[in-house]
Amino acid sequence: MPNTTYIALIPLLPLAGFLLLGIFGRTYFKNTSGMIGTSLLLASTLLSLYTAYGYFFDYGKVNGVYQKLVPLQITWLEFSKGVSIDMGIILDPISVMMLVVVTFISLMVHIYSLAYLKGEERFPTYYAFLGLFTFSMLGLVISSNIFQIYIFWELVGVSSFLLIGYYYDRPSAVAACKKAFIVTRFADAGFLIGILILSYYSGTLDFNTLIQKLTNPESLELKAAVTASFLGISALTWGLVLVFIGGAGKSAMFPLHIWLPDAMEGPTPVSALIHAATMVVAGVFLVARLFPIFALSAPAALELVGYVGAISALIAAVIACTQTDIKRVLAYSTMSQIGYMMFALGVSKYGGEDGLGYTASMFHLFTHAMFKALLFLGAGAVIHYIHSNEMKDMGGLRKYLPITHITFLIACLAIAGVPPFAGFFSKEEILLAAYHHNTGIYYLALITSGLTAFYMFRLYFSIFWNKPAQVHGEHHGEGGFAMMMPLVLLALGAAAAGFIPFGHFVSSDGNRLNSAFHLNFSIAPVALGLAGIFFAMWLYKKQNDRPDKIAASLNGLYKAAYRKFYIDELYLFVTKKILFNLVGRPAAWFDKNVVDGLVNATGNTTEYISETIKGLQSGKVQQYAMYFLVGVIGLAVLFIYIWKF
Amino acid sequence: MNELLTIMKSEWVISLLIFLLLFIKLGKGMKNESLLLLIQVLLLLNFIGGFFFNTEGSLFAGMYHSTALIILQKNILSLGVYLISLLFADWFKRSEHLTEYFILMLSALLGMFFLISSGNLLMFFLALELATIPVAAMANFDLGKKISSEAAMKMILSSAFSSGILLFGISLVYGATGTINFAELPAQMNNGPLHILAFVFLFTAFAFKLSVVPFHLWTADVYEGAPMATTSFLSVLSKGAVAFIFISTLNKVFLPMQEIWYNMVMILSILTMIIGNLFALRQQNIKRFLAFSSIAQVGFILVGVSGKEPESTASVVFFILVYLFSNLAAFGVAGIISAMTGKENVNDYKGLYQTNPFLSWVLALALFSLAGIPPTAGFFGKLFLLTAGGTKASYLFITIAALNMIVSLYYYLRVIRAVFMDKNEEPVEKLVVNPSARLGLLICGAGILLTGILSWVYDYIQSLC
Amino acid sequence: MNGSTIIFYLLAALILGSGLLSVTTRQIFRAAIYLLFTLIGIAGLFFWMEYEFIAAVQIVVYVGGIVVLIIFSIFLTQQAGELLPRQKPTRQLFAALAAFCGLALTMLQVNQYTFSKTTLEATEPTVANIGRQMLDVNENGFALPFEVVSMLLLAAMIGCIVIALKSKPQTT
Amino acid sequence: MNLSILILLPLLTALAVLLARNNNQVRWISFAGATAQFILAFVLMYLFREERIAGSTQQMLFEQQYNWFPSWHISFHMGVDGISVAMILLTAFVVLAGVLVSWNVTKMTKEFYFLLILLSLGAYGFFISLDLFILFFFLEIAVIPKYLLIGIWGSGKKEYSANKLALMLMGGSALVLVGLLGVYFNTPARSFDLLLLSDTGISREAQMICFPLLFVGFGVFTALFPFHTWVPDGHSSAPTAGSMFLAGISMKLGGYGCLRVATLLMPEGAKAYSTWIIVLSSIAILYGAFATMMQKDLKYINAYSSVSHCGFVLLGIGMLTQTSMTGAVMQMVSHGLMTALFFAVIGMIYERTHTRQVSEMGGLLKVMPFISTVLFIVGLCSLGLPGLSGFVAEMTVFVGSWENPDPFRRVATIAACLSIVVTAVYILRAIGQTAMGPVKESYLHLTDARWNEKLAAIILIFGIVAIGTAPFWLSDLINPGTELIMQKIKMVP
Amino acid sequence: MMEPGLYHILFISATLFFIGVFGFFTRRNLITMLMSVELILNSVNLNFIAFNKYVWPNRLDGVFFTIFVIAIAAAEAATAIAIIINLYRSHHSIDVENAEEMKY
Repeated sequence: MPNTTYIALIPLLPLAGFLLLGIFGRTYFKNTSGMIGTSLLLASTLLSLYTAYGYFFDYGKVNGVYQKLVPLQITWLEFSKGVSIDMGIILDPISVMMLVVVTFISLMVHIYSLAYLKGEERFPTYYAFLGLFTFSMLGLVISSNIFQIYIFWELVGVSSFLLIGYYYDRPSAVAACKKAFIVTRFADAGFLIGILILSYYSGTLDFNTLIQKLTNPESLELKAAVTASFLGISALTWGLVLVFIGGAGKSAMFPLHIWLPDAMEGPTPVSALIHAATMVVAGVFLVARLFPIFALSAPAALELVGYVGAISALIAAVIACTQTDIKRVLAYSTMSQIGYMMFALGVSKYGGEDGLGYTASMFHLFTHAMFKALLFLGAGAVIHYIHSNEMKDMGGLRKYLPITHITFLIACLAIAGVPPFAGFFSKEEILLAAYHHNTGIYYLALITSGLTAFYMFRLYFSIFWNKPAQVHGEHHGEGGFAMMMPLVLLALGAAAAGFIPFGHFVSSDGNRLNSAFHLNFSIAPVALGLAGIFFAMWLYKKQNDRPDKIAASLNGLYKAAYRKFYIDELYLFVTKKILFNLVGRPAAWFDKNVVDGLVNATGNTTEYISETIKGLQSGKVQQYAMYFLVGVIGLAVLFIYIWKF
Repeated sequence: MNELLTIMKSEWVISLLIFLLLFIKLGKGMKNESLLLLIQVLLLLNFIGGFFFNTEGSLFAGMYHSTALIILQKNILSLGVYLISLLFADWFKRSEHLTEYFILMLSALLGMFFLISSGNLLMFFLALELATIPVAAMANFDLGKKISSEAAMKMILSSAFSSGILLFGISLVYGATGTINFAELPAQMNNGPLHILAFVFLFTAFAFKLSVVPFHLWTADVYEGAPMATTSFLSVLSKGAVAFIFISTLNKVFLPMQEIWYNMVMILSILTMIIGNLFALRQQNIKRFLAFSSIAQVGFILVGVSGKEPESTASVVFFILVYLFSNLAAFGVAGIISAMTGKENVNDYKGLYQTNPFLSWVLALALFSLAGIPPTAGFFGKLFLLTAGGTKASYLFITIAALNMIVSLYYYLRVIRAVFMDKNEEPVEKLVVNPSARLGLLICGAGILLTGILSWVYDYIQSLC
Repeated sequence: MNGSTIIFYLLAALILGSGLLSVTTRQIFRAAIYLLFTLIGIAGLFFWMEYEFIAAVQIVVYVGGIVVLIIFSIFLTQQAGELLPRQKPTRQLFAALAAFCGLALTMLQVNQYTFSKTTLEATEPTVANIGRQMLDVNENGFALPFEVVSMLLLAAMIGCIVIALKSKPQTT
Repeated sequence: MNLSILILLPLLTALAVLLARNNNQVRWISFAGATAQFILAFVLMYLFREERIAGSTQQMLFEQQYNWFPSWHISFHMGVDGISVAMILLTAFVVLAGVLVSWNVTKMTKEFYFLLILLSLGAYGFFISLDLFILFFFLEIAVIPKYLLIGIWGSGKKEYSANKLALMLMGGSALVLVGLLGVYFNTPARSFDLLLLSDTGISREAQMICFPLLFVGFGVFTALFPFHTWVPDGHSSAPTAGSMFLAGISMKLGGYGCLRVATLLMPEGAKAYSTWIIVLSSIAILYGAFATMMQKDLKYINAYSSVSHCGFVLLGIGMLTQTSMTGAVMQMVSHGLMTALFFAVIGMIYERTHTRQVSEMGGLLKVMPFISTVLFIVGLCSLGLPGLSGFVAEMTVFVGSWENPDPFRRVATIAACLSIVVTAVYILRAIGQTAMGPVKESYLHLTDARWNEKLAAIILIFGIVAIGTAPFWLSDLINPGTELIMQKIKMVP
Repeated sequence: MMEPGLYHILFISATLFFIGVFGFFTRRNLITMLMSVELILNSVNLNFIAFNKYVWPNRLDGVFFTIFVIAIAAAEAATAIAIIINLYRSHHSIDVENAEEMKY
């Protein structure tokens, strides 16, 4: 293996950008910060492409199997012998793939933002945060140690928080960023405990060792982890489920998804980067990272992953059909697509053909990054033009935003699974995997896929068709080259990425996986997708009252879906009513009145006693003498009769 | 005869001073200022002289004895008198009976010297009276004030009563053992009921002088009514002298009754600390406040007393020294303020720091020392008392003592708070402190700061025990 | 029962009886007189025990000195012929109780204890013996206490002079 | 290195402050003193590492012993191990920042700085003493300055708070005192010398009595539930630097004492009572966090969160594994820096907005970007963001706690882990309502931090980030110390 | 009746002592209180002499004690009376119940 320590530069360059712009940006790089950030990231991107090339085509493969390489590892914090947080780089197909995805999308967003956020007061800060995010995300994907991943996991969370709260003076943005952070934080607590469990049983935090120890049926560690049980479930399963909770939080899986729609309060490019293409797939990535353990040692946990993914996919799709804020529609669609990836992992097995789900999941991750980023950036262009997120303010924009329109359409086709766009390929593989291993999930996925097509085209038609074209003032067109170039590049990706023979590179065990293309199998989902598209066209291509009628006829369901199945309210109830009112308030009350009260009571009692016995000191000298005599007699009696020696 | 001079040197010196003052009084030629200065110089010389030409030994067939420790104790008392002469200069200067006051004070001091040197019960009794009766007269020296006479009356009657009890006890001891010599008594004492009874009578007389609860009730009234100088004399010197003889008597004469007095001391110590603290909590008058606080301090002294020799003696002597500095400083400040403004209430001290930072700092130091806060000497004093007590005591006892320190801190802080924190529209005006009083306060302050940290002070005391 | 015994009991009765009256009578002069009787009774008891010197001192100092002092002070302070104020009955009750308990305790212990006379040779309490020892500085000498008492008397005198004789009456 | 310099330097500074002629001199003298101390602390760390690298395996380095009260076997025995060095560094950081932050105290400036420096003297002395008597001496030395700082320069119900603080701390030290005496009298050596005592050992019966006394006594300083109520009131009433010292240094005295005195000397006691410690500290962690959630005053928020965070210290100690103890020490350092910074920021905000009520602020990020950024950083540190010190410390405690397979401890650890969520809730609420949101009209004229405030913040942030990004230097420093304690504990049957 | 001896005298003295104590507790006039004190001191003298005579005739300790106690009693009485007179001057009353300005 050649010297690959330069890989460390990939995350470090954005970090440098963050520090540089964060500390000096406001004073020195007021206008140039965007360029600085972008160029640093460009370097990063090139480096990761180079790395990917090197890994996939040069040194990564040994004896036909892609290896897990650790070119760099330093001990960062040693807890005890063997248990240490190491900062390292791991190179394996998924991390390399993620490197490329993250840097590429991030680069696109950087470029796009140059125009999108031009003239903003906190422009340097924005680029600093982007740098921080990119650094964290890259650090996350190359983590060689489970604690390292947790560290970057948290960093990703915080940069997401910062970016969502970028418009800090909007109360809704503040609320959204808090919500995002707290919900993911809650999930992270699970992750943390999961890490603790896994590390305790395996005695290590290092991924390679961990996986090795917990997948080898002979190892004592695995035996211990499997035999130890709590509530009838083995410790290992608990650990993995808890880790998955962490992943589910970040990946907005049901029921921890509530933060994602709100997170759309951030600038649209940020949504594209974080809440569509990269960060939200971290959960998928995490499960993929630990996939051998899931698949080999704790199938029950993996099954849970599958069901959670499928349910999330369906629910999100249903909700997406009813939302009117275009970014929210996209957000739910993201959730739905990530659900796909999750259940794809959930239905997968380790190794060989059975590992199709794994490959498919990664493949979908890859393609999804392209078209979802594209969708968001396109939506951004629309919003940039309209200054509104609401569908009702839009319509007929295809004339004014031609490039946006085309690229958006490509993305919609891709996500709807229309061949030959990228989404088609990855989705087919997923459905295939599900079909083979869990038909229940398969049918759920099928419905979802139809719904996906429907709501995407509902979106598409509402924006670009529906109403007659309106002139929106004296407008600045589509936002120039900086905004259009990413759209075009991503559209190319969304159109063509499906043709990459993904299984050759990424598979559960590193072996080459040839994905066969089953034409017959594809008919059902494609048909369903097309049906969805046409239904959407029927409803939304022209302005009419059909949608309202349908909505009215489905009153209850529609309302429930529109209100996101009241999950937010449920959370609100739990936090406000239970945590705040039933725990926090009593705790504060208890502290103030009981604990503190006791302290004060001690003082008051002392004073009270002091007041009560003041009569002893009556000022009467005769009484003093009497006490004197009583004291004498008392002492004498005590020591003569009672306390004898 | 030479021996008589050298061994009893300190007593001779004091007697000489008394007579000198008498002559001066008869001569009637001096103004108060110069007279006071003369007295101060004489007392300083007396204190310094106390360190030289000392001979240990015993006289009058053991009736009087002197050891290095006793000499040290006497020096401590001399120092106290000297400081009092400095601190209350304002009051003295205005006094019509300056000479008489000092004659009485020196007589009382002489009584204390004899007291701690006494070798038999007769000497003990006489010296105790000599150390008490003049003080009662001294308490009345604010002649125009009713409370001063009231205080003196309470003091003389109470002490007469306690003398009666003491004498009854002595008579029983005498009857039971046939001797009044300290040297012969231990062989005769035992834990028989009559002995216990006699011992209790004796013990309570000590307790009375030390203001141990429940024999303490005279203390606060007398302290409040008496002139500040008398109060400080009473609270520091009388208490100190009695504590010195108390601990040596317990450990030498009543050694056979060790268990009994140990438990007695323990019970009374706990009572004293608690009651003293509880009463101190709600006092408004600074003298009364200091009176109760000094009662609580006695409780701590008793903790030290209850310990094993020689640690107990060393710690008690050390504590008395520290206590002398601290209490005199506190009384000194209170005395200056009282003499100049007539204000004696804690509330009057509000905002004192704004006008009189020097007095405030000295007062604060003194109170911290009394509360046992490092780095003041009081910290070491209290800690050594507790440690000495720990040589024998139970955890419970020490814990109670330690917890009482919190209560005492509370009320000391009350004064600190008034001085430093509370706002006051009309604080005590800026006072011009008499130079000698300033000197006295500085000495006290230095004593408070240095006595503890310079460990050789304690080690010296320990080496003598 | 011989004469000595009778005298003893008479003296005892005198002492205790007038002692009790002296603390209970409500006329202050009578109280002083009863006190005088008690003191004389005690002097008599000293005589009875053949401690003539002590008896003499008792009479000289107490009867001649202290009681006279007390009577003078009564003259100085007493308003014409008033009865002494009565103490609260509860106080009286508790005082009596406390005193009685003390007495009972003391007598109980004293009576339980056997005082056995020493076998050592007796020193006669003659004036000569007393005088010699009083000024002796050696074994059994009491020169030092003598000096101490003289200092005490001096101090007391000075104190009394200052307090009692010279003061401006201020009633505040 | 001669450790007495660590005490002498503040002493001299304090004296110099007393002699200074005007406020400006006072400030600069204090600043110079604090800076010198700061440098000295780093020098100490450097020399310490050099010694260790050179292979010195002694428990304590730079030992020095002067006789002091030989009759009680008390000696002025000083020495440091990694734990002490870490704590000294912490003190140096906080003191320097505290001095800077108080730059514009105008009321009785001289006294203010004098007391501050006296407080730091107490802390330095405490951390280097190897004799229990001296340890106690320095422990108590710091109480009165705290009282006066709060009482004179404080705000709100300052007298009440000052009193409460002084009395509760004295109560704690009273228990410590009894415990120390118990130790003293229960060893054949009759000594207060820490090393000697730890070598000779203490009888089991004595440990059963003295351990709780010492632990609770020191625990009061570290806000051991339910003796924590001085914390909110005391911290909230104190002036800025006072709160910084209180939370940053003073609370650490307790944790250090629990570890260095109680646990090291009485491993059997520690083992026997560890369940109780864990119960109480877990309660403190969760309960403190929940109580924080309901607070509306920024200082109360930080004060209650300190209760919660210091719970980790005690939890780490109570878990009795080496990692958890290392974590406890790291948490002390981390929390010290973080909370000092937090209070500094609150002070800066309060000085400008004249309110500490969260609900009355908003959008400060706009008018004071620097201060708000610092607020963000400290908030993120508090909720355990990786890269900042809080994360490292808490994780070490968690991992350490998890090393013990006892189910009860597992439950406690999980409870503690869950607290990080609650922490996130209250920190984000606080930040969200103060720094973010629409800016108030009346705040538009407010200014950002001045140079002294910036410097103070940067110093503390430097510490926080240094630990957060390169924790190994700290853990390397601490580990040998905790290892030794662990050896003692392991020897217990 | 028995031959009078030590115990009889001790009884007398103890009784006298507590009569004095009783008087001290109940008399409101300061001078009568002082008289009670004299009773107390006298009873002690009786004790000393009785012990000296009946138990320890070998030395004259008891006798001397008595002498000195008498002297002390004189000094004490003198001082007390001086104080009482002073109190009377400022107060116009020597009722002890009126001299309780300082309390609590």
